[in-house]
Amino acid sequence: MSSYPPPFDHPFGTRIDRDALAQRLEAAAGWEAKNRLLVQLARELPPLPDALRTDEHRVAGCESTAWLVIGRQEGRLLAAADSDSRIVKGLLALLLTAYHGHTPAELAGFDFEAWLVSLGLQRFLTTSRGNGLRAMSRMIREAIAEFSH
Amino acid sequence: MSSYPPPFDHPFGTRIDRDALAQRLEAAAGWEAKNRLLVQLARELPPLPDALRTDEHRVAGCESTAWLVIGRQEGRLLAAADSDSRIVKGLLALLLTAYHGHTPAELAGFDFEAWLVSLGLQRFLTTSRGNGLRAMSRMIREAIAEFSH
Amino acid sequence: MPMNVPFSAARIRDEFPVFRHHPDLIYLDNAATTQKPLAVLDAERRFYETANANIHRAAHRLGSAATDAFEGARTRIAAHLNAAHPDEVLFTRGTTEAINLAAHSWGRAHLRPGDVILLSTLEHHANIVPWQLVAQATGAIVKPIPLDADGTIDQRAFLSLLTPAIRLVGLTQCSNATGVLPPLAPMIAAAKAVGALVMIDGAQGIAHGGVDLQALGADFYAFSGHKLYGPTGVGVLWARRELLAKMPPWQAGGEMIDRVSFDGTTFAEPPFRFEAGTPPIAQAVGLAAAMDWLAGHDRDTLLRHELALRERFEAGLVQLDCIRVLSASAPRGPITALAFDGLHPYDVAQFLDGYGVAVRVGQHCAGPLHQALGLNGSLRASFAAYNTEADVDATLAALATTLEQLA
Amino acid sequence: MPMNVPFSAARIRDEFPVFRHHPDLIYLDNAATTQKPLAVLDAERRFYETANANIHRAAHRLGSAATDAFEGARTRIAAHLNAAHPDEVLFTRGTTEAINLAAHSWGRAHLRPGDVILLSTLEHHANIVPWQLVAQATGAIVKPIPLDADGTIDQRAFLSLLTPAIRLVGLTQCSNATGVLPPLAPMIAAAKAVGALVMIDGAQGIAHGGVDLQALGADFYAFSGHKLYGPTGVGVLWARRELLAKMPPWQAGGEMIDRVSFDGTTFAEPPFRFEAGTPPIAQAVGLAAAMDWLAGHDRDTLLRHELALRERFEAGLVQLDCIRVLSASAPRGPITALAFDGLHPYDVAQFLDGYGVAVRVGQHCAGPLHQALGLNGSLRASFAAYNTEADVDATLAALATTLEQLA
Ligand SMILES: Cc1ncc(COP(=O)(O)O)c(C=O)c1O
Ligand SMILES: Cc1ncc(COP(=O)(O)O)c(C=O)c1O
Repeated sequence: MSSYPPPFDHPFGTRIDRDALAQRLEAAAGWEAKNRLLVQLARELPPLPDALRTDEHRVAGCESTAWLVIGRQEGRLLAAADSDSRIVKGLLALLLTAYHGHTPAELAGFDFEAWLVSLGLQRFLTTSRGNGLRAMSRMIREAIAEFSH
Repeated sequence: MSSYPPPFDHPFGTRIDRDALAQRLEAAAGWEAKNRLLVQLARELPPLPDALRTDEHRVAGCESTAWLVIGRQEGRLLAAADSDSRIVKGLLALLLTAYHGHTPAELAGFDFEAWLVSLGLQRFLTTSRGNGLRAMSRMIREAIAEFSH
Repeated sequence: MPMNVPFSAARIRDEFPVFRHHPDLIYLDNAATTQKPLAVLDAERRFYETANANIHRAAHRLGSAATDAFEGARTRIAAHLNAAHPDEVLFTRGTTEAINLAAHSWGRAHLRPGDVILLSTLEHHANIVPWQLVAQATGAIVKPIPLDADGTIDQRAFLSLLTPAIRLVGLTQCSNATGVLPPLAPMIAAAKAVGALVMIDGAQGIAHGGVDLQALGADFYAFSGHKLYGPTGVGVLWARRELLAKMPPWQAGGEMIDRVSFDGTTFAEPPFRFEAGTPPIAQAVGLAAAMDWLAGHDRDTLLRHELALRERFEAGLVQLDCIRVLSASAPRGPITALAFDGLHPYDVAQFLDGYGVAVRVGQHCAGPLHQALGLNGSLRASFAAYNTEADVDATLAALATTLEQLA
Repeated sequence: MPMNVPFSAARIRDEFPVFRHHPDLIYLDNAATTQKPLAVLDAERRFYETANANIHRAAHRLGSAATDAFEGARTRIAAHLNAAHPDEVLFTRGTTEAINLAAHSWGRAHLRPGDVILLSTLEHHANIVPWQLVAQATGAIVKPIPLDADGTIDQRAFLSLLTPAIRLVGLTQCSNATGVLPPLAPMIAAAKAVGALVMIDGAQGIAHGGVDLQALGADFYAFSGHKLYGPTGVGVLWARRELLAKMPPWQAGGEMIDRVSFDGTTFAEPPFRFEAGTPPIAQAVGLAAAMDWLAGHDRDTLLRHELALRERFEAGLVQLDCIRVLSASAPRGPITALAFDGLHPYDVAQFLDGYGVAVRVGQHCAGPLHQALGLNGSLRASFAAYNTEADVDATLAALATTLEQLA
């Protein structure tokens, strides 16, 4: 696990929180607006340094390629991510918002998939082989479970 | 190929002809009557001698076991048959009626399967693996084709 | 969810459109295939009309709907089976392909010369021939477990055959030919005690009472949709996750692959590793609907009803001559197999068909069982939830007339 | 039977109930799976409601009706394919299982170490990985036929690879990823001249123009029902009778057997030898209905319509920036594959989906082709008979907006 800062320097989960994102998503009525917002979020997420775009951090099974880096500092989970798809990168911004910078206690009882559903984004959770988002949220939960011990 | 008489001594195709059988079948309205008539025909067909109930004459693929012996005398096809099922044996009596004792010339253009259909017995022709009746009528036609050369 | 309304076979029958087209049909060939309730036909049609797309990796909403329908079917089926995880449910064409998959994948990877596969003499050909072929390919040996005089599995012989060389024991949950129910619990325990895996052929058993896979303790379980009020073209192989993880792929193609190149190919995780190509999507949805439909009834009540029909039928047979019920006093599912003195079962079935009663005759793909019983074939009446007492009584009457006609 | 009424895609679209439920759907994912016309849905349903029984050896009229429906489907499908005999048509789950059947049965019986299997780089994984597995098992070698710069098969390389060591050549009738149509006639002739067998993957080709098997001259032909307006869960492997006669069984179980005992088992003749267990009965009936439905239209007219849609689409693309049509000038079926400069196809597809346009992105199970083209993936629009000019125009408009959004 890498340490903070870089690559964990991004606004999602710290300067931008779940409520803020939920508001923006709710304001985005319809698919076009939602897609546009995801692209916008992707712009706000800085690229992962090339040194971290390695097979080790690559998440298999995505329609696009995605990378996920997980770290820990002072009891908080740290996460950074990237994708070559902007929509996927926007979804990763949601994932980071949910988890990055949070303590296991803060995350107790939080269900990322349910949150996405409540935001009207269940479409991206479609049960599918190696579904990127599900797989990545599972990886984060496993990391949390690990350092809670 | 064996010679005549025995086992080719039976009434079907000689003393009982197609027209006679067609009349009896047409008189048999409904399935029960048809089944009964087939059982009656089976009674009229003498059993094949044990010496001929051999694997050589056995027709594979029937729901029941059937035997078919094919011979030839003075340009006429001879056939005898038996089955451990009475219904099948009754159907074999129809087969014998159609072919036994006839010359290739008499049989030119005759279609056994179409005849069965016209008698309302298509049910016994159901396309099925190793369908007994179809297979046996094919064997007879092949024998006829052979000795027409 | 058992319902509070009292059970009525007639009401169940009303849910099956085939009886609208054939109101007088007495269908007692349920072990061959069952009829389909409206709920199943509608579920499949609804899938085609509202959610039809190819599944997995679809970048459009119809594809998501199809994927959710298909994977949702897997999840619901796993729940109905009480499997530990949906990933343990592999979709196949039916029982036969399920057993072939286990034999080809597990068998070819794990069987060595001299290993023994023990199969009961009750088995359907589907649980015999795939093992014979894999034995030929690997040098393993197939041994039959003999039967007792009453056509049940000889338990002493079974125990004496159990050695550490046994790698797999194949058992039917319910004989499709005679209905005999082997004592699975002790047999599975004994097989596991010598380290063997156990394949249960659930093709018949699952339709009558169902199965609880976690309680059963077997390693493989196979069944067909079409014998369970579901569509043709779909079935399930269940196996424990740990076992599937060690099994190589069998069929190959799309969906089961991680990465393909001409230099080498890597394979996906189960269940996808075992589902090459486009699966029977609409049929999986139909099978889940069939199991949902069954779960909407009290399974115990259905089974009691089916067994009561069998009892009624066999009680009525006592009035008739020259008929013998096979394995009459053995524990059996709702299946009656008959042998006749001096009559060919085919002739009996033809007359019954004339009276509108559909039964099946022959060896029912259980050649070794019939050889053991010294029979060329038998006549089988098999009961389902939609059969009624009137069906039974009409069949008995038809049988009595038939015997007269054939006397 | 070509009809005398002029062709109307809108009228065809009306025959597809899915568009009643999704009136605004622009479905351009036809190469993944097609929608189903009412005629197909009704044929399957009618089978279940009026003739549902297990097939072969049934001693009752419903069983005869089911057998006639199933074998009648085989006969009609054989006629639509212009096969020499219905027995040459084997029912499988789909293209993938069909090719696996050929690879396992023919391949394992006939391939020797050093034998070569030649596969075009256009092939879908279904026509690659089964051969890789059988090569592993037999010591045979799989070699790719390389592509020209435009993504078509390099014919000079092909001819130079043809040696007497080649036992089988695998070719797609139409690339599912780019639509490229290989010149099958000369390639098949050249392959046969060195004594190789030829497997044609007809999964895409059959939906666009069909096939005349006796004219084609190949040895194996595979396709799926669900890509041909038919049900999921059914497909066909066709092979010449003489070839099938020399092939051992692959899957084993009921129906494919002559006689089973624990001392040895003998197998039935083709096609039954290759159809173990209960086949996809209702689905075979549905597939025959789909081919009957197609035959009710003039196939040439349908193909011309589909190609005209592709032309219209590609002509419209010229107005848009940073889009490249793959294999643009090669002979192609009604499939357009796109690559984008600086845009991820997935993002484009997501926006299109937002506008109601269903396309597919990824490698389309054609990994080696994408590797050869130097692409991670592409976006595919594939056209079917029910697509309209309005679909194309709306897609072009949606694409223009998408590019603005993603700029
Ligand atoms: C006990 C048993 N096993 C296996 C099978 C084979 O099932 P399917 O033909 O659906 O593959 C059957 C059905 O005939 C059966 O009754
Ligand atoms: C060219 C080609 N071959 C094979 C297949 C596999 O077909 P199925 O998934 O129906 O088995 C497909 C479909 O994806 C295809 O397009």
